[in-house]
Amino acid sequence: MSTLFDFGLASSLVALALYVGWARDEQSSIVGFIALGLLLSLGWTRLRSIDVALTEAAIGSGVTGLLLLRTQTSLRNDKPTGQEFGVLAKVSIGILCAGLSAAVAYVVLIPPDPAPTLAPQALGSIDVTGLGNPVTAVLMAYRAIDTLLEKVVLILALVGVWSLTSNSHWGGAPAVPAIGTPQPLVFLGRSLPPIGVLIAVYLLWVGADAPGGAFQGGAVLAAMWLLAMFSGLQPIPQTQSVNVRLLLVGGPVIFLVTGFLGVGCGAFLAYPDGFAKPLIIVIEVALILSIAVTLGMLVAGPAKRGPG
Amino acid sequence: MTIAADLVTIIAVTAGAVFFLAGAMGLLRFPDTLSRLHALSKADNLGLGLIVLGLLPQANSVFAGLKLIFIWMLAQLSAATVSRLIATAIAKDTGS
Amino acid sequence: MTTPFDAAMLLGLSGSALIGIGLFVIITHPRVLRKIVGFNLLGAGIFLVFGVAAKRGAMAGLAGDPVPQALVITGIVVAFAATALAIALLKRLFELTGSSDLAPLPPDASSRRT
Amino acid sequence: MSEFLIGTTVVILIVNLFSLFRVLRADVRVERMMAVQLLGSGGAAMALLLGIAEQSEPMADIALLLVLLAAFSGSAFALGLPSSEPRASKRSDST
Amino acid sequence: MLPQAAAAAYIATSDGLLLVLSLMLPVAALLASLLTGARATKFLTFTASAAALALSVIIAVRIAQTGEAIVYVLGAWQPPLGLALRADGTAAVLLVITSVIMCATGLYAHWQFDLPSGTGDSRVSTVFRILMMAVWSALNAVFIGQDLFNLYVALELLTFGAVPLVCLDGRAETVAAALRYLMFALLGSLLYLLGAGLIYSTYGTLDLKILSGLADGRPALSVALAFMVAGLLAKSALFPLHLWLPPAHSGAPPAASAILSALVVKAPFFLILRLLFDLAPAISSRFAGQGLAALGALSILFCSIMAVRQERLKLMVAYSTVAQIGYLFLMFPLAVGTDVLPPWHTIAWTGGLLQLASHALAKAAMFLAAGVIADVFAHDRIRELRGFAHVLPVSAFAFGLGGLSLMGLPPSGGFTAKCLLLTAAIVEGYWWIAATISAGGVIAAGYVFRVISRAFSTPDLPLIPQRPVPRKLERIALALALAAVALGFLPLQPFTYLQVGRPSVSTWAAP
Repeated sequence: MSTLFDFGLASSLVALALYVGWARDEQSSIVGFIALGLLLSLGWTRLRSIDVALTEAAIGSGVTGLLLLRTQTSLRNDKPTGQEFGVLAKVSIGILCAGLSAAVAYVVLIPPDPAPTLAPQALGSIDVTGLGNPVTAVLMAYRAIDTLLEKVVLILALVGVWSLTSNSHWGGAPAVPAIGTPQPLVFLGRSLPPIGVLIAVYLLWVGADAPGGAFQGGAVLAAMWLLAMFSGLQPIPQTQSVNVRLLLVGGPVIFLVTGFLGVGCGAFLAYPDGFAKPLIIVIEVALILSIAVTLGMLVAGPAKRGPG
Repeated sequence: MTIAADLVTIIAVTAGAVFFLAGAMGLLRFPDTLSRLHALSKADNLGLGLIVLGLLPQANSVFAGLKLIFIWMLAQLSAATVSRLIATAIAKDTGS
Repeated sequence: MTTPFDAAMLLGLSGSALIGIGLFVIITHPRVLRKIVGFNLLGAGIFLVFGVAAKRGAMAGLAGDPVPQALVITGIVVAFAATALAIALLKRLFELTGSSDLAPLPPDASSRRT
Repeated sequence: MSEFLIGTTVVILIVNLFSLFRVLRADVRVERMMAVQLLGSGGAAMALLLGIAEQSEPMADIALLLVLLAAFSGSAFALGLPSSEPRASKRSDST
Repeated sequence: MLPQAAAAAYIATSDGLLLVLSLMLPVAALLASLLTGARATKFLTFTASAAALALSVIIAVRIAQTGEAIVYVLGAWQPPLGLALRADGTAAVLLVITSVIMCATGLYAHWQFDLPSGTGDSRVSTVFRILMMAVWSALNAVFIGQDLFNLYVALELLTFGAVPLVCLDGRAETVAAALRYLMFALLGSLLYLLGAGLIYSTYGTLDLKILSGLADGRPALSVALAFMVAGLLAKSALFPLHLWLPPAHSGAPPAASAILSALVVKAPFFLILRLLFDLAPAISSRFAGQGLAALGALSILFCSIMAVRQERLKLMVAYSTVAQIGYLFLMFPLAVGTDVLPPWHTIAWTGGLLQLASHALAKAAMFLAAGVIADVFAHDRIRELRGFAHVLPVSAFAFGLGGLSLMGLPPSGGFTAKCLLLTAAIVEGYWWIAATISAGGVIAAGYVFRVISRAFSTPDLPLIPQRPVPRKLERIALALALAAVALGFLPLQPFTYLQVGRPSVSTWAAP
């Protein structure tokens, strides 16, 4: 029975992907993509990766979907002027892509036996971290440097987005589609964020021992903040605002400082014995705020008004 | 006791699935957007509600049960608002 | 685990398909916005490949290998950052030129310009 | 019991997919956003059923997020609808 | 088959923290810059640059002293679960080159922002400084990273630092160039990530050292490496994936162009080098090496000719970058080594890395000189630059000295590098590679002399500078060009420093 479900899910993912690629207008394609994200999230639960399923729902579908939809409505042009390929070129590119798919499928279908895994090692060392969720242990301890650098990548993307403004607007605030906010949206903008914040805090809190964590919680927080901003209930802050900058940088700075404190007790990014869990929670709290602000400001875009 | 609970689950979950099916039928049969929207959102929400009801006896803890109810309430809230949002949009579309 | 069609294999196959579809959209679609969606399809397919490794690595009482799961979480966040940057560039291009597409670039187009 | 719950999940999946493609192919743009609403509640139902069937409690969190983000995407869509913003401003201009 | 069986543990060296510092110092500077204003950013960038330069020199000296690679295990978590950093002789050379060019271009940008004509605006200067720090950290991470996924994050950091540099001036053309660049770079990163995923699902580890012990002739490994190399090729702009590079590199501000052309495109090349020589099965490596060299040869011929045809100076220099990158790829079939000779003992290995270093210095010098020329005359149309050397003798001289390396004329690092590659090609019987190297040099002479002969000719109407001549900026270009020339005084033989930390002749097990 569950094989039937997996089969249905897997084939509908492919069908939706084809729809997303070939839909006539951009909006349908993006709506299809959001739907694909929701289904993909279910797919991740079938792979027993609840943490990823939560991330996919929150970031892969939710915040990305909002970003794409917002862009689509602001672009709105008639005829594509980009490069069009002839039928013959398309067919050969199609054959190439199908070949690449087949190569990937070949490797996926013939796994080594037994399948390699780091699960025993990850579990074997987890007591040192005091955590119960091995995925959080990988993100915050074993491979902490990746998480730290990834946070820098996010901030850097934001600097890149912010740089795409005129000199006179540098440091100013992004624009909101303020005109004509429908009444029901104001209601939703008022009632949903408190619930969302609650859910985000819950995700962060359980993240140490159960699926969840700073990234999922941060994405939910960002989504709620964006909702409040777009329904006109919250002003969009200036990009030079000290509060924004502090929250933005706070997560990685605390991460970095903790990392260097670790040098005293063994190595960079090592946690002192017995203090691993509290330290990780402190970092995660700073990270969730930092991620929420970064994701929110990434969607809000570059400054459209001068600072003041 | 468990048999009674299982029976409640089976009946309610089946009913929920039927409502999902009914929503899809409505989507096919109704001629205009507004009534399709109506059929879909009502049926979906009742479907989800019945499934939540059916799963309640299977919940392991009070917290898990509360979470189920909370999910349904959240779905109610969002369905109601989003339907109204879409309905206003349709009104605007056809009104001008 | 031993059934020929387990979740890992089926979703791994759709992951492979998503990779091909995403690549095709990125290369051939004339619209930049659709190309950006294509990048997200490609990314989703790649993440599923990691997911298969996670599922197959279930061992020692864990439902899956946590390492690839963590990698995918990092990957999803990075993919979002990339999407946001691409979209910001696209919007800026639209503001400046009124076009949201990249005109085809013949190999020596730049040399003809003076 | 768990076979029954998974069976129901399969039914809901099929029904939802059916509606999904029907909605996506609609001519009226607004209808397309129903697709997300649809998968929000349908996906939540599926996640809950699977969670109980397989004794996996965190599945309820997935359902929670699906519902929350369906609402979120729905409002994002409503904000960007071609009719809402420019027409509203046009009306206020003319009066 | 499980990775722990092969746990050839990393043994951290006492000076390993230097590697962490070289990675995190620029990051700390960029985070602090975000919190403070433009003036503090200026100060932070200055301090961090000086410190990072010192760090890279210390690392290089330490490796020379001990004769061993520097190793650090992050968080004391041993791979495969954790991550390690490792700098051998080859990596140390790249670290030093990077910091030299970063400091020079940083100083150039610093002075240029202060010019009356310069973009002293806080948007351009602040963003440039932050991005420069990010690129620096990312390059260091690429050179010393030991984990394929960590390297992916480093590559993305590099992309996100490099792309906004392209469109700092905000013109529509440069925004389009940046967008196109981002598309290629993202495609490259994703293909690389796909390969990493396939490797993890086959071997259960992403650590390069452990993998090199496990790697066998499985087709899965070849498929994975093919994806990774293809992705990295898009990022390093090898023909025919080079289309994005000329508009992107020529439209950026001069200091940014210098960083992009001299350093950023070298990072993916370095990764290909490590993948093919440390990981790939011998047969696929040999096969791929031939293919890469063929593409490299096409790059050299096609883009050198394109460079000759360009009418704008910066575009010409940008096309020459693609051609010069082609030379790097010639080293793959030449440096395979033999049963008794590891690749890093061959003259082709030294030649390739010397080409990398001398091109980096020469190209940075040429972009900086071209920046001064374009600034002083307010355009960079080669046809109308007749006699510019009379106004800007130092820039013309720097441009010419840089050109020596591109053409492969003595005395220059480019000459030594191309001479080593040419010798290797002849010794190993690759006549087509030898012919390409010679032809590439002749065409490069064509485009360099086209500029230089105009520069020193007497114009009908004397060129009038539109702005005061920034002498300080010219001197930086000259210093870099002289450094490229100085590399030419290295002896024509395998450079033993590049072998430090790699398997020696006795432990080398030929594949």
